Amino acid sequence: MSTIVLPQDAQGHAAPHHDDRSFVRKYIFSTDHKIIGIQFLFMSLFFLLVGGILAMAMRWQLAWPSDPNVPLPGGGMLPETMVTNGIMLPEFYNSLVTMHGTIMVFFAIMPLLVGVWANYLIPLQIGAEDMAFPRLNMASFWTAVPAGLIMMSSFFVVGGAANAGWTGYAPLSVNEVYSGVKLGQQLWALSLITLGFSSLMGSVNYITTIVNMRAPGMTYMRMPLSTWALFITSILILLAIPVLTGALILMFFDQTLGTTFYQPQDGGQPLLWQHLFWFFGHPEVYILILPAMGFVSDILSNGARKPIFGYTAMVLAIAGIAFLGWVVWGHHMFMSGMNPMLGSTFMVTTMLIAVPSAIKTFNWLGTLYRANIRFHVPMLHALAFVSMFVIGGLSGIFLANTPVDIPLHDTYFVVAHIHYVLFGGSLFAIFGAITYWFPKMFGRMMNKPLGYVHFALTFVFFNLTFFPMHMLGSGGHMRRLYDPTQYPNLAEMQDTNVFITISALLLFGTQFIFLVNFFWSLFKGEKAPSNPWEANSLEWAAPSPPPHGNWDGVLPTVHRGPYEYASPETEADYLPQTVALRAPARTHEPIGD
Amino acid sequence: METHPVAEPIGGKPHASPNYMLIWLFLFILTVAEVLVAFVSHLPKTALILILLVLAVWKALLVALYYMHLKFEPKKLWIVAAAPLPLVLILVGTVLMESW
Amino acid sequence: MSSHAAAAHLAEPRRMPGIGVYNMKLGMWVFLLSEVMFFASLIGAYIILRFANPEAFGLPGEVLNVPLTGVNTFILICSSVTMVKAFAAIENGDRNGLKWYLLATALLGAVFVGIQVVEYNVLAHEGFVPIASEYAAHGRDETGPLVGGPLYGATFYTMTGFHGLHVTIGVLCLLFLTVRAFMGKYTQANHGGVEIVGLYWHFVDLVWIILFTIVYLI
Amino acid sequence: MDEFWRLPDTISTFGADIDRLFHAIVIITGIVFVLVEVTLVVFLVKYRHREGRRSEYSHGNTKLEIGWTSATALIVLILGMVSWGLWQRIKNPAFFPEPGLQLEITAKQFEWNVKYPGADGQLDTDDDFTVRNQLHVPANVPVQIRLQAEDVIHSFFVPELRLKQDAVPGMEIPMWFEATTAGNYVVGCAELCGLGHYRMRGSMTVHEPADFESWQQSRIAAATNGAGPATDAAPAAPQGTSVAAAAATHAH
Repeated sequence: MSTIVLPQDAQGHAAPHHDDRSFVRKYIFSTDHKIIGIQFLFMSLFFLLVGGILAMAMRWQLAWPSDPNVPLPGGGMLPETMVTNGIMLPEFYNSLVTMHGTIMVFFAIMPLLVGVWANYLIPLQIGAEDMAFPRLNMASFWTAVPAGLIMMSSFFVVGGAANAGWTGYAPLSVNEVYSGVKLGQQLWALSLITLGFSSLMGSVNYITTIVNMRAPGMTYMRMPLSTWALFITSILILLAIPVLTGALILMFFDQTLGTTFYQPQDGGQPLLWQHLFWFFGHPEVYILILPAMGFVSDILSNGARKPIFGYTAMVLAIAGIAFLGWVVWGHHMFMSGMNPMLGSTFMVTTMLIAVPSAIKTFNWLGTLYRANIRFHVPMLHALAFVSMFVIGGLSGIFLANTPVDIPLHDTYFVVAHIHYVLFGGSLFAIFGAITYWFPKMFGRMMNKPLGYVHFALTFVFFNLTFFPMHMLGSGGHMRRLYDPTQYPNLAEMQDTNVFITISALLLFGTQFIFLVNFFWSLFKGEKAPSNPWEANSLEWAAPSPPPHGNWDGVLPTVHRGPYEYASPETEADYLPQTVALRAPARTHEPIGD
Repeated sequence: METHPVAEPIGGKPHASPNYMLIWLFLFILTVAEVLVAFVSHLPKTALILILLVLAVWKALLVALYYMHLKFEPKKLWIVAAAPLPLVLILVGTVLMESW
Repeated sequence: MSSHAAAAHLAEPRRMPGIGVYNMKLGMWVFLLSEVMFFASLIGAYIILRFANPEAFGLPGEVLNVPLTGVNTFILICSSVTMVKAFAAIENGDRNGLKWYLLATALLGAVFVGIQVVEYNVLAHEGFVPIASEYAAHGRDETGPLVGGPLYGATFYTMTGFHGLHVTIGVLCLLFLTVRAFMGKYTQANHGGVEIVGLYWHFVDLVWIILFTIVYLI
Repeated sequence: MDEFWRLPDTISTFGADIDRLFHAIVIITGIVFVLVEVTLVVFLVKYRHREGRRSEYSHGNTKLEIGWTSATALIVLILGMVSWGLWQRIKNPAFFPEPGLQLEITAKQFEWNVKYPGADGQLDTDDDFTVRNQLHVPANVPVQIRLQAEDVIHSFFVPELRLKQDAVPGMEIPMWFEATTAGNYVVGCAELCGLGHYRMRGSMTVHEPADFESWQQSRIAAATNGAGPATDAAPAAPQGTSVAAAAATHAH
């Protein structure tokens, strides 16, 4: 199969690297970037499951609103303040809406993309033995955990969890007179402030590591796009999160001290919260998609056995999206009463994002042109990402266009759009990434048939769930409605809501195939070789799983870019970055950046 | 725990040592000037604000360039240090536009 | 501040040159960028609120004690110069100078925080509080009409308070450095910690320069 | 196409322009969508793995990239330019038409209070009267509304008007529309505003101008007859507190 023998292969089969750390230091308070990445993986998969359960409860209510004949399954176990006689209360529904969004965005997708993969991949892909600040890295994970616990605990306090939406618009979110929730809303703010510290520690680490700790020969333009995307995402996190922290602190003061930053009494400004939140929030949206684009580029090039099309353009497009992300936040506020001239300006900047997004999409297609495509499971997820991201991106053009946004804003069209980007985009990329790097992480392959079944069913049910939401939205179905049948014009579309709910339940059920596959493969999967996908980037030069320190004391030397598939220089259809073709290659390599 | 693969010794390359006391004197004079501008002069409000902001930015630059040694750092670090400034301008600029 | 053990066995082959400063220093700079954004969000909030309600804010010196704060500003600038002197001392191998300059910096920082506490105390007694329902500031002569509104108090305490928190953290770091300096931990060849904390300290000074102008003088 | 998108028939003057833009975007994005997905599928089939095949060794094509980048930029910029004027016409008070009727809507949890000018046709005078959850307007007359909120953010939404506007406490936001077709429509709240958000529903009745006149007269008469403040609960509104709230509706 391969004519290339990796220098590290020999080491991988050598006597295992002696590791005398205690169990606690090795697996719990570990400073090893790989263990921290895996810790983040388990944490965020747990929250993904929680967020999914909340979504199912919401969908149940939307399909059969307050119908005593179709009580919420398991509703009997919940206290009277949430579900009474099988009927969900509106305040609990609002909590579900809020917590589903918050948990998915901050505790599932964001750590799944950044916490897991930035930690796991960056040092491996740039050829470092660990992060620049391993202890800070550990602190980052152990700050995220209490943040999650605080968030979860809010379900069990008096008044229930936060219920002002994941966007927490003031004054609803700051004054319990209006929302009926005091402590839950405070815990929400506190949890996100705490999580901000975790993200901040992470991104300082990632940036420093990438800038200062690249292996010899690893110039910036030889970094895999995953690392590039994670690098730029880290910069976004670094600069966006403090703004959210500032906004949340003002909110917390409003909630606890009786200040009026966001309340109109005494001159506070509800729109101030929106400006600060979305100034953070739009870069946040790109934090949730850029790493996914990076993983997909890596997987796509590998599956296509062809160099990525337009590497430089891909890097520039990531940077372009990241920069534009700072100047478009107003498109979340077109209907907010913001100055209409600002609205027009934000429309133009927002539509410009179509340009780098189109570059990426066309380049992915270009990568497939005249390729030799292997449909392994990660590749299928990556392809699903491309096709679903196109839908999410195109529906974004409707919402970016100010006049068309008037009827669509705050309707299910927005819900459809965000889920096409965050589920169809980010989550497919995450499934792709997990199945792609699982062998490296755990030294075992995931089960293929289960992987194919999970992919196919997820793809089908995902589209059945979220595509009809576009039509609900253009039909005038508002978001966050506890009982749509209260509106005669929406009651007509109730059968669509039922259809969506059934599809969503099937989609949720399908995910258990993935869970079973994950845990079964963890213990029983076939042993993985160091480079099961015949890939080029550095992580595949390390043993599976890589030992503590990754490289057994010898940093790899990089000779070329990460996408040299089908290179004429070799017989095999791949050419790893570490392989020296012409001896002595080391001294001839350019070292400058 | 961090490693120091780069040529630079810990604590920075030897560099020209600026006259720190002179910078201090400048900062002191500028502070006095600010208070005088704010309380003694009778300039129109807009001019006053502009002058005060210029003086403040001047002082901030002195601190960043000399006390934080930015003047003696590699140019790449300048890029890092300047990264958030456009964003700050965008945020504050939009907020001003919205307020007017 | 650092162990070279991990680096030692990875010495060959050498890494890419990177940005040309060591990790801790780059890390501190990167962290300071996020601090810039944090204070920018508070200042942005202040601008929105002030433009929306000009009448809710007092004139310079009407409520706030500018002479006292001017002195405090001077103290913080002095602490910056002692900090940089400490760094210059150890750069030249003067470990004795390092100790005393660090101690002086920590003390000046503590005095700054102390004066701020006194200032808060006096202001609170004058009715200048962040809590909307209890705001009753009548300005410095205490006989005039009510000056400004609750937002004045709330933004003032938030901005200066978070700066004060940063100074306090800085003083703690400086005390830690001072103890280590007296233990002789820093040498001409190894004094990264002094430079890192110095960067933080100067940044805190820099933020104060901006805040002093925006909050007290404009 | 409207069947597919379930867009309700529009009844406002600018609604048709929004729909035109909507359809234009549907067509543009539809073409892009079909092109991309078909290309993707064709490539997947055509270039699937075969023994002995080798991918083309290519790192890209700069000309092609410049081409599609500038094409995309051109399309979105044109789209932006086309939409600029329409948006300003709908939302910028500087371009509002001379109003034939001025109203004030105050949103609060969970109702819309509509203030009508009395006999003098002027708002903010003693003869103003307020009706709860019922918006009555004449057809073919530009209506200008001051939108405000008492407690939290609400969002005024009538799908048929293609009009949505947040009501923000502490702000007074102007909006306008001109309805063209008489009939009954639903006013919804589009911004999560608390536990009763889902039932913050009002009705909008577009009258022929003459009918509106007589409706207004009957209201004014009711108010001056000393029957107390002119209030009205929305018919069959399922609010639990509707009776008490209706009684408390203020006559300013």
